Amino acid sequence: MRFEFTLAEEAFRSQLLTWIGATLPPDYDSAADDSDDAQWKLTLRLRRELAGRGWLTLAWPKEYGGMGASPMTQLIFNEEMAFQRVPGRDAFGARMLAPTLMVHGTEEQRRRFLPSVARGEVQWCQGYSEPNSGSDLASLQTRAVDDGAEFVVNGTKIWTSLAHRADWIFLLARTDPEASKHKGISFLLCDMKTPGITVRPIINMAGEHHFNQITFEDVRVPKDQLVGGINQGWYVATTLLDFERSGIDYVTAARRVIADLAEYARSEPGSNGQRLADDGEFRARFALLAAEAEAARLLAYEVAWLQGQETLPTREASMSKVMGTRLMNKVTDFGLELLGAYGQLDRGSDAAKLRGRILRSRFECIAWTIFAGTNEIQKNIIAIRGLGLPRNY
Amino acid sequence: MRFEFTLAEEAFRSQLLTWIGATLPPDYDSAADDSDDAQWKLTLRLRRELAGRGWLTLAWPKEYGGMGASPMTQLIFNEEMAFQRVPGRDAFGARMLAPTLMVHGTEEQRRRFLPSVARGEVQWCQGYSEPNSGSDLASLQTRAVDDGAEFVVNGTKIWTSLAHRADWIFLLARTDPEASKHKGISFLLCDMKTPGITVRPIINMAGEHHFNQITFEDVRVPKDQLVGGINQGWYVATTLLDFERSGIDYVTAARRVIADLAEYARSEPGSNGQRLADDGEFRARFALLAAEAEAARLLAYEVAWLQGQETLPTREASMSKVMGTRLMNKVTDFGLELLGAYGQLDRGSDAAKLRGRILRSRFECIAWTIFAGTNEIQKNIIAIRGLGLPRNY
Amino acid sequence: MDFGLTEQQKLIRDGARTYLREVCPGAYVRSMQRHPTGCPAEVWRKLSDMGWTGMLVPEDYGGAGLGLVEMGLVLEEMGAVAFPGPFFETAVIGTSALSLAGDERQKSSYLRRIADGSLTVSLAVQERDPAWQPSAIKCAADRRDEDWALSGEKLFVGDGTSAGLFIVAAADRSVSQAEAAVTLFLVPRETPGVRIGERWLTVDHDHQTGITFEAVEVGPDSVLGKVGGGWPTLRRLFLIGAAMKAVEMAGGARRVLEMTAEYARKREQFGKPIGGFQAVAHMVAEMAIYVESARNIAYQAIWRLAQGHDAAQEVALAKVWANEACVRTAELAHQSHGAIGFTQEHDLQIYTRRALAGRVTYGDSRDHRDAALASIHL
Amino acid sequence: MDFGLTEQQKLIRDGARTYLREVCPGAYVRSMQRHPTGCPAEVWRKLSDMGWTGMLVPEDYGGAGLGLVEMGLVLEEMGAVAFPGPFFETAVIGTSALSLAGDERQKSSYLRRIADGSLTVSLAVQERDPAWQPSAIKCAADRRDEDWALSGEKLFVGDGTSAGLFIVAAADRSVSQAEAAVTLFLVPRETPGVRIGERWLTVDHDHQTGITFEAVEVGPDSVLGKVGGGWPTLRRLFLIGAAMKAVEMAGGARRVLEMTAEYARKREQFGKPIGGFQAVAHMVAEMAIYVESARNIAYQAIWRLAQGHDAAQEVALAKVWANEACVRTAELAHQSHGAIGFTQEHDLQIYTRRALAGRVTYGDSRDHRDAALASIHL
Repeated sequence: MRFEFTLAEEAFRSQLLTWIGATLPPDYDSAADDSDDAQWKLTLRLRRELAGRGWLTLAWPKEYGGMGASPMTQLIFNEEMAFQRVPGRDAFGARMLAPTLMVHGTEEQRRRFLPSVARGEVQWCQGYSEPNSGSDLASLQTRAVDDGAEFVVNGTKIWTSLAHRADWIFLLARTDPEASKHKGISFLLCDMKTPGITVRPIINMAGEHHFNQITFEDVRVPKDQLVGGINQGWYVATTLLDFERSGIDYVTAARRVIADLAEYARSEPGSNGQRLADDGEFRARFALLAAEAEAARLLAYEVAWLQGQETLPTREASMSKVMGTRLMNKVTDFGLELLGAYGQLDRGSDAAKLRGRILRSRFECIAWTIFAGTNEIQKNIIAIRGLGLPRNY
Repeated sequence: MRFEFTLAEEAFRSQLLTWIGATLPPDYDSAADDSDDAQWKLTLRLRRELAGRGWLTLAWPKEYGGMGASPMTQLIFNEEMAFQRVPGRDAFGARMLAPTLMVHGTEEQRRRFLPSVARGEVQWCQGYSEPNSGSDLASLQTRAVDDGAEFVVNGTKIWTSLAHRADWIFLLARTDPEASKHKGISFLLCDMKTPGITVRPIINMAGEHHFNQITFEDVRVPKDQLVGGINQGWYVATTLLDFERSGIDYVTAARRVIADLAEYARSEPGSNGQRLADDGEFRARFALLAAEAEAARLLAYEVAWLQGQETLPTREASMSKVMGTRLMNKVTDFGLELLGAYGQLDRGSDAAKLRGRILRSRFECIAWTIFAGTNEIQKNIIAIRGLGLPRNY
Repeated sequence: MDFGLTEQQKLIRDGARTYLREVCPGAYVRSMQRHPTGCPAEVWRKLSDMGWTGMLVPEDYGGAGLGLVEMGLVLEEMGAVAFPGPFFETAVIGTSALSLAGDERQKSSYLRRIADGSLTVSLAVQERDPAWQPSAIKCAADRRDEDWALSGEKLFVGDGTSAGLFIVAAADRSVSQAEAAVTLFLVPRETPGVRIGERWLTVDHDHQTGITFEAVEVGPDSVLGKVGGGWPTLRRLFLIGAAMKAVEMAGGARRVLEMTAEYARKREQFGKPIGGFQAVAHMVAEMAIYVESARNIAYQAIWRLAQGHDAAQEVALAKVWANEACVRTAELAHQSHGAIGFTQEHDLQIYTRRALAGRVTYGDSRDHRDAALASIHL
Repeated sequence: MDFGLTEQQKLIRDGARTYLREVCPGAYVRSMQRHPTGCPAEVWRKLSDMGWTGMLVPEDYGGAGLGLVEMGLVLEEMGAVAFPGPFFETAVIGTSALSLAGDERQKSSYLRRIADGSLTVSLAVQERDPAWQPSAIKCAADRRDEDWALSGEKLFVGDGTSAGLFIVAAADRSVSQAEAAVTLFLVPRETPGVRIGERWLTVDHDHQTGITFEAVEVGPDSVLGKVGGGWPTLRRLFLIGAAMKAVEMAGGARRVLEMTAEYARKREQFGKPIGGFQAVAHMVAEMAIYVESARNIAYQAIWRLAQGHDAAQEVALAKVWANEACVRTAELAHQSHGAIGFTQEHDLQIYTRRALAGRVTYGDSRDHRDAALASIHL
């Protein structure tokens, strides 16, 4: 048992923080995001810097050019980048696709796709969900028909983040419509410039463009872009899912909001000359949120620790996702209450407090309890896989 | 629209309050309950007084010797009796069995059973749940076999409140094991002194004796004690269920706890010389609970109003039950937090505050979200019967 | 107790429901987000023609002379379609302010114009410290012989970018007692020295802004009610605004419930409607409890105001509960809807935004706390 | 970060789990509710023989010289079986108090007796105002030449009806500064003037009571630590008590989760296990989140204390979260269990009672608020 980081880990954190301090523009508006073109430029610039330092591929094995860092070091990296709201990380390529290729890809696929990800030069996106296949992902209907040297893909993917900025997509498509629903799916890599692909923007409730709907009409995917064998796609896609759910990003975002709100409560006068920080109601609510945030943080640390122990922390990862995403909803909603009338002011209003960031975050995190497996799906995983309860759906 | 009571209703309330003031012993310990023999004597005495005034049968039609009062007047009666914590009402006989007999009983059954209930002389209890049939009540296994002039009953009933004090029981038993589960059940009346009945006490977590388990071994029930026809028991039992769920008792209990806690907060010094009533945290929590209590009260009023409109407020009754029972859990738990270290002291400890009543209530209401149809069952009713969602179980 | 409606009330509600559903689908709400007033002239004229803008205006001044309950029924339906524009500020608050405190000349001039649709009104009360308390009113009203000079700023002015007439709360700096210092002034938009800020970006895409008063000179005929008597009027407007906002919020929540129940019946996953999973069904049931209870408690407050009671407690309880119930309803709706619910093209988010705005309009739960606590003698 | 246990720690945990499950089924807990100490002599002897009472006692004084983490592992298992009796007060708090502040003679005399099982100890701090603050200590310590006279009362004295030695916090009335006035005294139970009240009826059926001190004369050798130096020791004991109570509570919640998951797998309604209904399955999942998170955060606090850090923030966060998580876990467990769970014969209610007791023992969430807020600079 040890509830502190090693000296090496702390040294890495310091190095990272120094770099962040030196790199992040002083006027950086952390309420901006990648839907903003200027912000996206910054993202790409920082990504290349991260790549140059090897941090984009921090946890990749050394044999693939990575730094072979432990899951805990990766967690520290993610935690600080999230807390400081630094853009530049690459979830789809470096954190999702690359480990998948290392396990399931061919040697040729690894040689072909990993280096550009490692250099931060190629943007990937993820084609999983479909309009009629959300929580029931395995019911997906996008078809990939064998046509000799190629698959011919037809269908629609939805909620695809960054599709409009992506060079490539990894997607799941049905290759055997006769098989039971989990068994007829394949995992394909596809160049977004292939003819037949149409990307339609989906604007979210914050007015931002993150998501897209992608239609595939007779899109031809060469067979050497099949990963993990025909009809093995479900297996390929899910073996690595747990590693996407450490939850540290969620809880860290929440901790940052708490920190911002605490600073606001210290500095802003409330009514009747009493600082918000001295108000009994707010003190009680802050204290409970701080405790929950600390508990959620440790849960995410535990997931990383278990990963380092070479165990698959399925149950803990789901817990961490539920706890972190819910906490973010709680703290942003609390923030709006703390801000009172000011809480209704969006980014760009001159009278807005904290640059309207709390409202932006309030909107943003509504999606978090839904994406990457709804919290209801996560609770099913905890109950069924974690505690041996029977299937309930 | 009118959010006040009529003059006649207010006059009735005044009359009732006057009677309560004159009747309730000055040293009455409202933390006591019917598991206490002395309290039970008081219950019986007050019940006879209520009967003498016609209030035990307030809502009975005049043709059955009742006062023909409206559901709203009945609600006022229940609300004041609950708020003042006056014992003496008769849920099982006067409020549940009697209306059932008025609808489904024979003329002879009414003549035989109603008068003694109206006089407050006979205690009834309710034999519905079984050890293996809780939420799935219709799966009950107690058998009643036709043996000529009698049914022979075998089986076990559980959670029977007051069975140890009851003279008679109305119960559901399976008379056709071949029929689908809702269709083979009959509604029987049975003298608790019939040979073959054994009552085993079940002590609750507060250490009180309310519940019992009853075993029936070859208990012979004359056929003229069948209500509503053979195999019609499910229909008989459920037609009146909604009327048992106005929820006013639940929310009123909660309102009383809030009132007690508010008085405590006003009178008790907190730490550092600040009254608890001046503490920002407690003020915020009190305010939200007060609002929820008012909203829950109006929901119960709405149920009574709908009953007076001759509509069946199934959905609203379930809402009222969920809201009232949950509120009582919230307020009692809040009460324990308000009491701090004193919250752990039970009735009878010399240092206990409010006679330990909050802790007693905290225990008691854990059952409320479960009994009379768990809140999950109520939510199913709201969703399925109220909003047309599909069956989910 | 009577939770029912009179025949006339049912007609009003049904009429409102029919008209609003027709005129105000989600596409209309979206297009109004970019409209300078939030309501096109032809729609506003229709509202006037139907007697809605003058619903609370006495018949003597060209109105319908109806009460707050009837207005509540319209607002509930407006909430149900998320109807945008200056109706609330003008027809509810502006009318109430003039009716409560206006002199004959003011009523005759302004109420008629509200009823005939030629005037919109806005209440300018809140400032940097947006608390609904006399001490928070710092905007100064300085006497200059017979006239007054107003100096200071107002924030959170609803429809501030479009209203024709502002009702401005200002404090006489020569009066030390905060409440007695407050006077209300009727200030037409074009009065020299009134500087209206840029339209704010708000959660509800409404038309709030800040206004600066630079020694704005107004005459004695601009005083609404008595000099130094502004606070009791404001307090009443605060109560009316809160109760009416609560019923509007409940109307929105009701629509969110309907929308979610419908989605749960239709959307299928794992081979059946998602409403057939308890996780979803129970969320919908919880929403129904919030909606029904928020609606009841709002009407209780409105009815008591309509009876002429002070009703501060009932209003406070209603607004506190609406604030809680309607935001929780929105959260549950999003969780039931999944991804589709937080897209701009889906209507759900319109209601979510509006619930968050409603929570802090005419008092957040802290502004109403003391009055709510008075109901339990705290 | 390391969430794992050393081999020795695993042995301790497994040993504790095995022994406690065997000795302490629900029936044992129930029978101890009527026992005068909550722990029969033979069981106490066994705890001593196994080295548990002396686990924190340095080897020089006959103990095992182990640390707080190891003790935490035992307490977690004690929580998991709801083990009653004076172990916590004696082996955790009493031992820590003596180790922290005792002089050689006191340690030698009392720590040895704790280790060998011949002494139980109880901390007497709280009074009418049970806040954990120096100003709440009104029990007076008046100098009489070399000696002291203690006058006042103590409430919420854990194991007050049975402990052999009380550690009493008293304030020198001649010292105006509240913190500097506090001195700790070691007062054997049989000291003249010590009047021990009737055993209280408490939610956890434990052995609390109130104690009155009527001019109790104690000598200078009774002073634990420095005169006027009691508060820093008390504060440390408060932190140790809170962290250890948090892990004990987490252990109880863990057992409640296991119990509920098992019930949900086995109990059938509507033809299938109730755990196959999402309403129940998701309640169980929520419980699992509470349990895992409460456990982690408790061990963080304990580990930091064990390292010698002040750890006030970590302890406060742990206790605040334990208070919330463990009571919510109990509520969810009851809702999942249905009627059977609130019968006296079912074990669930034992844990529910204990969670409610734990929530106010060694600080409720208000007592820990300021320290918790310090973690976010508030």
